[in-house]
Amino acid sequence: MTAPLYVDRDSVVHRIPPGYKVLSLVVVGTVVFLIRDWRILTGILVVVAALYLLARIPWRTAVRSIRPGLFMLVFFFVVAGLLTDWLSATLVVLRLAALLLVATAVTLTTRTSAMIESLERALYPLRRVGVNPEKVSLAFSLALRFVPVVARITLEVREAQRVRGMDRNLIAVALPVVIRTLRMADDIADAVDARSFGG
Amino acid sequence: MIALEHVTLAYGDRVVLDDLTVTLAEKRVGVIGANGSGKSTFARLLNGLLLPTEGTVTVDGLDTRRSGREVRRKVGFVFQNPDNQIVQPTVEEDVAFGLKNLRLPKAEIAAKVDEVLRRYSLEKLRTRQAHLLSGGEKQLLALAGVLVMRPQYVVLDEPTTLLDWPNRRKLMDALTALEETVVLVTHDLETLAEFERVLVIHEGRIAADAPPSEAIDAYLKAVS
Amino acid sequence: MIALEHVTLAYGDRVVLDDLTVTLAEKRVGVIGANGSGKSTFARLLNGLLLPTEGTVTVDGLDTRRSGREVRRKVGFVFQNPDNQIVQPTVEEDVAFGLKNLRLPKAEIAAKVDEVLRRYSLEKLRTRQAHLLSGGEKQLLALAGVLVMRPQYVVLDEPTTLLDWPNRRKLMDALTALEETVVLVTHDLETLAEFERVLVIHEGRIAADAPPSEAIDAYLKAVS
Amino acid sequence: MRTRDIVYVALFAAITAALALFPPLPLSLTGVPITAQSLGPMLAGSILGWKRGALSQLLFLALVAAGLPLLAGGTGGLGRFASASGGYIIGWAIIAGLIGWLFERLWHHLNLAVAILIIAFGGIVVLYAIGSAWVAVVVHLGYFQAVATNGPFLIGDACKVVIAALIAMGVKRAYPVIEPRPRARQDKASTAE
Ligand SMILES: Nc1ncnc2c1ncn2[C@@H]1O[C@H](COP(=O)(O)OP(=O)(O)OP(=O)(O)O)[C@@H](O)[C@H]1O
Ligand SMILES: Nc1ncnc2c1ncn2[C@@H]1O[C@H](COP(=O)(O)OP(=O)(O)OP(=O)(O)O)[C@@H](O)[C@H]1O
Ligand SMILES: O=C(O)CCCC[C@@H]1SC[C@@H]2NC(=O)N[C@@H]21
Ligand SMILES: [Mg+2]
Ligand SMILES: [Mg+2]
Repeated sequence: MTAPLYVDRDSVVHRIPPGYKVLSLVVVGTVVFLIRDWRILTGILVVVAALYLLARIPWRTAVRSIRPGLFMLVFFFVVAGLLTDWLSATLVVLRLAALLLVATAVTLTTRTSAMIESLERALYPLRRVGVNPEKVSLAFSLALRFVPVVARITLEVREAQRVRGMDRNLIAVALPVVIRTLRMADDIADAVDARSFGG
Repeated sequence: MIALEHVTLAYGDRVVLDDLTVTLAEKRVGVIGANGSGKSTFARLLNGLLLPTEGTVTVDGLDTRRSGREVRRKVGFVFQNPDNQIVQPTVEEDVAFGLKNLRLPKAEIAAKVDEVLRRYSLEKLRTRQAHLLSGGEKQLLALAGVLVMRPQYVVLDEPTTLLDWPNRRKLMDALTALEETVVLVTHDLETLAEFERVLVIHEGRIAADAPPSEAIDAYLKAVS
Repeated sequence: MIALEHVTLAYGDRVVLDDLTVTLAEKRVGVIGANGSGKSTFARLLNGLLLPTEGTVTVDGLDTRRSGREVRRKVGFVFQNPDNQIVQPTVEEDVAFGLKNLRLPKAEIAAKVDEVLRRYSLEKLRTRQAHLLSGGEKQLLALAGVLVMRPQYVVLDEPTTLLDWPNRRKLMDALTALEETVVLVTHDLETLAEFERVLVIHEGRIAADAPPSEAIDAYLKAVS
Repeated sequence: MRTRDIVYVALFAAITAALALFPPLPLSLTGVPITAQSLGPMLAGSILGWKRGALSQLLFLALVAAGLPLLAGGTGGLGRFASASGGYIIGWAIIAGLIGWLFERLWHHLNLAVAILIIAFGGIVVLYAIGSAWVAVVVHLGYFQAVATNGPFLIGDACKVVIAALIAMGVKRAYPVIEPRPRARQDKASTAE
């Protein structure tokens, strides 16, 4: 389930450094909320849609990625339309659609690892105020490692309980899972230290 | 009697056990094999914790696929890693856990817990936090928690690895004294000396099925 | 040389080790004792993972209390449960972890990782998810992750428990081949045959400190 | 932060992620699903305290933003922040901190009832307030109209609050993290920066 949402293609959009992509997302996000002309907004939307072509994202993938947002757009269009007027409803939806499309485009064209790396690099200046980049990157890699482990431990605890005659009881599973994972975390912290973490 | 018929087990597309057919009816069956050969996988199939990808596993005629619950009540299971088996905060609560699930009366639970704690020298630890026990102490606890339920079959996945010598002896004596059928997965070849039958798992199949000394020879030959 | 002076260790108010004074200078030191006697606790003191409640532990003159970091660089540690030693998603990343912490150049890290993976037959597994390995595979990985850092002392807490015979042999051979000082906690008395010195921990103290056969006799007498 | 704290932070980020395995119910019309995942920040705060709790959820959000499908239903990526869910998921980091802070303050006066109150305050009152504010801003809805769209979440969230409180109290008894355990206190000396 942790297969990234990234779509591997060789395109101009893919090659833009992640930092710039996130920056442009912020810019687009701000700009669309300042514009009140539906024609300009539509123009932006078209440009953004063109990004998908440029990035050579298969359109089925694109649709699948934005589908959860589509229902939201329809709903808000109706609600805003009924509560105010259909022109402002259109504005609301165009803005949101542009924002959603840009954000999704960034995700589809940027490797997770590249994104994490540039995030770590962005945090680097914060070293002065006590943010240790090595610790940040350890936190990332441990979190990734733990996702399946938490799932596995849950399974194992459930197995152990089933073996002893308890079939389904949410709390009875969740509490030992949490304790067991905390215990594991303590041991892992020892193991990390034992391997000279932090120099 | 536990019977496997044409059992195949694959994780994703990696086949770990390939078309096994075997019947376990003896009182003491050992299972040995190299690391990663599929012993734990085999053991989990016996009580329906894992269901075969193909084929059927039956315990006294009950299909693990359809009668999981009854099968698990018949077949006790002691896991390789005792950590995963501790499900309650303190030692005595943990031992009582299975009995509570069987809805036994309180007095009976207390009596059984007392007895099993005594039998496995866990009395001194009874109010201790189970998660802070030493490795061997946890393993004894895991064992006590299962045996207290008096299952008809006991499957043990490397239960002696963390035990000291007296505890190991005690465990083996306890297994020998059991009325129940015991299936023991182990790397500790000595513990199998008095077993009736030993299976060697190798490359997805049962490479040998014989009395201990013969099976051990086959195993050492297969892995070297 | 690792030296303990008047070391007491208590968890809360339960004293586990009581006023130990001992110096470890031999190349091969074994540590044995009953379950819960305090072996793992003793081992953790040696590289500063635990600090003594009273007394001092020094490694080549460095106090674990003050120079924790340098001490941990000198003293590698292999834990009882390999699961909790895997800190990175894949096998090769996990082996590289310690080297990265030492800030070695990339090419050097890659070369060392290659070599150690080959030495412990982990090559085929290099891109596999570390947490999906079998018990024995994990234990070899844990060992590789520590030895790749070339510590001067290696403390191992029951590292052979989940291994099959060839792997156990491989591990013991690896230990024998090491230049480094080895402190091995184990219940597997046979593995100690060629050790120079064996400590027996019993009731918070060192009950015997002698060559293997003598120490093992003392241990078996103490626990029975 | 000690190594141990980093591991805890990573663990609770992973626990929130693992909660995505419960399938979401897309009942809500705004596109914000009913999900089990907000149990994650409730647990993080009440078990780890404010700082580690909040960081664990920030870490989780960073992983989602980086493009991992860690939200219920296998979704994720920056698009989710731009959707109507954006306020809620950012709120997770805030309420983990808030719940954690209250737990630390009231640590010695905690019982199940107090725990339920704290978690309900953070996980329902404050989380809805934040989530709805975002909804109101992006769709130009009146704030109270936006708050009204939270109706369908109430039953599920009440269950999560009780579950989180039971677990938090269980952990407090069996393996407390917020108040340093003896062993943790000892280790502080060795791994403190
Ligand atoms: N859940 C799983 N998903 C994928 N692969 C798995 C899973 N569990 C085990 N495996 C793989 O299946 C093979 C058999 O595993 P199993 O645990 O049954 O071996 P084993 O004989 O018990 O080994 P050991 O002696 O080391 O305990 C191994 O290669 C292991 O990596
Ligand atoms: N963190 C802890 N808090 C409280 N008690 C502990 C803790 N760790 C260990 N103990 C207790 O201290 C005693 C010694 O534990 P230790 O793990 O050192 O034993 P051991 O000799 O390694 O045993 P084993 O052979 O079973 O591994 C045990 O009784 C154990 O329950
Ligand atoms: O898009 C997502 O997956 C995140 C949804 C956020 C859901 C919020 S959290 C509080 C409230 N309770 C729910 O069950 N859902 C919403
Ligand atoms: Mg196994
Ligand atoms: Mg130990």
